[in-house]
Amino acid sequence: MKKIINDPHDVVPEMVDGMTRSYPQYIEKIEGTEAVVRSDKESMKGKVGIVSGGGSGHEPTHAGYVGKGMLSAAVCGQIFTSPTPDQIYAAIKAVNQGQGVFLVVKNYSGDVMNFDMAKDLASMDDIPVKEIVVDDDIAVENSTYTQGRRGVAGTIFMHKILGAAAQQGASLDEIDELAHKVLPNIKTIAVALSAATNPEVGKPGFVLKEDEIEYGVGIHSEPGYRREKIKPSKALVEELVGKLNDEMKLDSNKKYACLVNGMGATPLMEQYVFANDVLNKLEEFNIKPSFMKVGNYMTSIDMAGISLTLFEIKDDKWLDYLNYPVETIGW
Amino acid sequence: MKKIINDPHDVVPEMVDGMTRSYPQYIEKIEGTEAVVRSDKESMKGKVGIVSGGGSGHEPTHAGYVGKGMLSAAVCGQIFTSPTPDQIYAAIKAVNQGQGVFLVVKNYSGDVMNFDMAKDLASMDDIPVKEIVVDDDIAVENSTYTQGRRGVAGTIFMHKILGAAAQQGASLDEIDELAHKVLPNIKTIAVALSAATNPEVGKPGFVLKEDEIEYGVGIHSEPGYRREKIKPSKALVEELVGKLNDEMKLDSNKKYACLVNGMGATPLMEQYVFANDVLNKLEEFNIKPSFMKVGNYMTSIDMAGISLTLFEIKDDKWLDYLNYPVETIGW
Amino acid sequence: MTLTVDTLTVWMNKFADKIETNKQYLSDLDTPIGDGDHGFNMDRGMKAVEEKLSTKPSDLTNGLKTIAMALISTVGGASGPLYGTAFLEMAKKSSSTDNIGELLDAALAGIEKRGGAKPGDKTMVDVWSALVPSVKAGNLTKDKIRSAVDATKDMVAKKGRASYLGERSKGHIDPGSESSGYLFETLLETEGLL
Amino acid sequence: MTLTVDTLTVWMNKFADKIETNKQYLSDLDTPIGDGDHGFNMDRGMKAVEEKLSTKPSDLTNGLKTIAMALISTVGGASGPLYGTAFLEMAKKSSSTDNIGELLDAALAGIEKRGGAKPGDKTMVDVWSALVPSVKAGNLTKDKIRSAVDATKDMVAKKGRASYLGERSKGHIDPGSESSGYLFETLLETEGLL
Ligand SMILES: Nc1ncnc2c1ncn2[C@@H]1O[C@H](COP(=O)(O)OP(=O)(O)O)[C@@H](O)[C@H]1O
Ligand SMILES: Nc1ncnc2c1ncn2[C@@H]1O[C@H](COP(=O)(O)OP(=O)(O)O)[C@@H](O)[C@H]1O
Ligand SMILES: [Mg+2]
Ligand SMILES: [Mg+2]
Ligand SMILES: [Mg+2]
Ligand SMILES: [Mg+2]
Repeated sequence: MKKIINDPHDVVPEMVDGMTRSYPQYIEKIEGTEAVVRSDKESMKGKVGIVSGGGSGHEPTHAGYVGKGMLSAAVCGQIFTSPTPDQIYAAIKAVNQGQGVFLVVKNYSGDVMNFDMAKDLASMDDIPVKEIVVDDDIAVENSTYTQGRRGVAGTIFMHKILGAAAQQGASLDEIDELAHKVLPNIKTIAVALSAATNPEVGKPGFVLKEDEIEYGVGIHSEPGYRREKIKPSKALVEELVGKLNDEMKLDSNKKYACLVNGMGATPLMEQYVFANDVLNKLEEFNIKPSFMKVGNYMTSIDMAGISLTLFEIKDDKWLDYLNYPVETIGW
Repeated sequence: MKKIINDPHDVVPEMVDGMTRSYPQYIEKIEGTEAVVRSDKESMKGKVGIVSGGGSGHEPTHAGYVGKGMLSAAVCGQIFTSPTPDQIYAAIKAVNQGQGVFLVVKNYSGDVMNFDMAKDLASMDDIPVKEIVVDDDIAVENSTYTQGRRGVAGTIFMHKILGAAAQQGASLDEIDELAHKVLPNIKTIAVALSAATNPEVGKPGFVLKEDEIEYGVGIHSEPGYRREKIKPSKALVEELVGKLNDEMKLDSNKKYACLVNGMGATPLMEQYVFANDVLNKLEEFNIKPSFMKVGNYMTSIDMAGISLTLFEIKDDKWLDYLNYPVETIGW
Repeated sequence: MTLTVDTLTVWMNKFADKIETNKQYLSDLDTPIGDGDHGFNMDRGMKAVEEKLSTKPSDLTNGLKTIAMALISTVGGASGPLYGTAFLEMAKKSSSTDNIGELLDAALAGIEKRGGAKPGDKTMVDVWSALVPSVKAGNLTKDKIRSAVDATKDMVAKKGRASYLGERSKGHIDPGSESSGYLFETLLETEGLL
Repeated sequence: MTLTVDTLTVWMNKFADKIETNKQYLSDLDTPIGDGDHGFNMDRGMKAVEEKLSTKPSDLTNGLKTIAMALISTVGGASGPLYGTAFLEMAKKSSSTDNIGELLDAALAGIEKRGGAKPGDKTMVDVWSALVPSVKAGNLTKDKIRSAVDATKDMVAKKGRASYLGERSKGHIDPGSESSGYLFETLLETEGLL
């Protein structure tokens, strides 16, 4: 493991300090926590607070999306480990303006349980809290009997939309309704060329051969659904768009937002080549995305790979929310 | 070599298509070239055009900085290879509004010669063209008898400042004067953990041992000035800030902008840890940067490593230029 | 069968030691079917527990609450709220009883409620639900613990990170079950408790 | 000693073949002291030259101009403008002479002007400045070419990417000198030219 860090145990606090000190115009640390809150307090006045968070290692997620028009606060857990309820609760208190607080949680047992406990703490303080559990990763079979699907890169669309709605004055109930309407339309699938190395673990989550890739991996190096030999970008797109189409039934009469997301060690060069192939493939469906982003938005430390998110925009207002201006590090 | 690409020879055109098609609101391709120009033509009216470019592989540089308030056009050469004069000339023509065109060139013989030839072509068309050759990399000894220093990450400060000045109506002569005043104040130094693999070459530019790093590498895997065992981030900062201080004589009475730049495969997590150590080290000099950026701004394909740029802000107007709003993919 | 603040402290210190010794192993168990951090998570938590307990809580309820809060606020992940809830429920229950069996009953109920897992889902619930009755019956043994833990090996995970693997989660011991096994082993090793 | 559009075409096709055969070697030479692309750059350019020449330019001046434009617009990097300028200057000169020596003189002057390098700076100028006089004197040989190229090995680079290495550029043949060597070798191999 060769990394630009100090003591592996200090990565999270040092990283959070690095972020807040480099961008004091957007974020600041909540005293005694590894959570960050908007510096622009004025922008939160009278608005519902939007709080997200999760394990660290997905930078710029989540702290990079805190700022006017997007998240109110983000809670940074240990690497690949859900933050604890006390920290989430501190973030809820820091953003609450009497309008209530909405939590954006990714569907991992740890996150769900810790955010739930924080919600319990908040309810003891009479702070109204609602939440959405994002589960956009279609690599995993869905089932009500199991944990269900993971929350991955599509989560940033949720952050963006709810952040814009809250900034424009939506109530807690309206945000809750919006979140639940949006959720089933966001779908993501990934392909990895190499796994992430958690600095505290010191070795990669799995090892692929020099010519091997794996479809369907998660953002914590959770194994995917198939390994095979590396293929050209076009063929990867064929597989991933195929999976999304199976799930969403792509339709030229519908509108879509598209996110090509680098996992941390994949250069933009490759992401743009891949994006070009995605656009070609979507053209075969007579689809031209109404909104598109390409870059490192929900990373997995130093994993090499890409995820592809499609989001069916059922309501033009959602598109306005996506285009609404924000003041953040990472969007 | 495991990369998400198709034919290695097609990387540049496919990448440029991926960029322009993903972000049509900012950039479009100049017909018959691999150069891109602002989509917002209105924003260029009556202004001096700012054109940059160079070899590809440094994404989001250069095309990612094309847009209102920053570059007018960017010319994308083959990977790590200067673009050709005809393409540069096409970009000059595409942005010329009768106010002349200013070229931002990085100091490599190839870039300098190709941009010079393009200037010759433009002068035959009576388009006034001036240029700045950026040479911010202090890893290389300076000398008038040799090629001199390389242009690296600090170049994006030049893009930003000149772009803001041009957008606000500065004349070609004013931009030329500004560029030459700014240039000697931008200094950069890098450290690499691994070299870039040019997809057309298929193997890395150099190979470091599992526990080795190299100081002073260039953005095309040009060798640096020293190899040694990997050290904690704090120690790397000690070395790099030390070099910059030798060169610039850091002074608490002066203002600085700071850029922590990831080389392509280094996760933001590490960049923020490093940035935190940079801020600590600068604090020892009683310096708090007036402007700071952390992220992948001038990459070297999939190199792992970081460069650190300090820019002494001699004139408060320069800070305004840095903060001036832009509409680009990458800033 | 009575838990006191002193036996609780001895138990927890033993558990902390066992976790520290086996943290790499627990994380290794968490690698093929999870994210490879269970040992580090538990070790971080139990170090915090040890530190807090060193300030000698006044009574059993305070001791259990201290443990719960330390786990909840330092472990994170899935195991943090689960172990945390377990001790929190024991703390609540301790106002009416100091019987270890009854306390563990409350703990198990808390874990089941918090995580929604049932026996057979390949989680720590499998170990707890197999062993709490043995504690109550006064016949907990090392062998029973081992087989409760090993039983998770052939299960298909339905909850937690391992569930994303579906059928492929088979053939691996559940890391949270292994660490729970340590909790029961150290309970057994704590003199004057069972 | 007279260059015609036909001998020019033969020469260029031979040069293109030689570049193609050795493109990896040229890029390998460019790796320790450059950026590892010289062979690919030249190959891309000479493929374009071959293609353009296949449309049979009408006369020598057009032929040289075609080559220059093909190189300038496809090679990029440092070698593109340098080789391009060389042929552009030959094209200009060809309106007054078709003597290969005089043409190469003009080419060398163009390279020196474009790149600002002098003999001893470890660039293609070293090969050109050593061999153009031999062409003019009618005594160019393979050996002379080889030793002109090899002479760059112990030089310290003052121009181009290799210059960033300072003293460490010693001990490596300059890639642009090697490719220039091929240009002179194929000139020698072109029947009826020298
Ligand atoms: N819903 C659940 N109910 C009960 N136990 C669970 C549940 N989810 C996970 N676990 C337990 O937690 C363990 C994983 O803990 P840990 O690795 O620390 O957290 P994370 O999965 O967040 O990284 C699993 O081995 C399993 O025993
Ligand atoms: N200023 C210069 N004058 C003459 N020749 C030069 C100069 N700069 C570079 N060269 C030649 O160009 C060669 C490198 O070409 P190439 O690798 O294609 O370009 P780049 O260095 O841009 O990658 C060097 O080996 C050297 O012979
Ligand atoms: Mg975890
Ligand atoms: Mg090159
Ligand atoms: Mg885990
Ligand atoms: Mg080269």
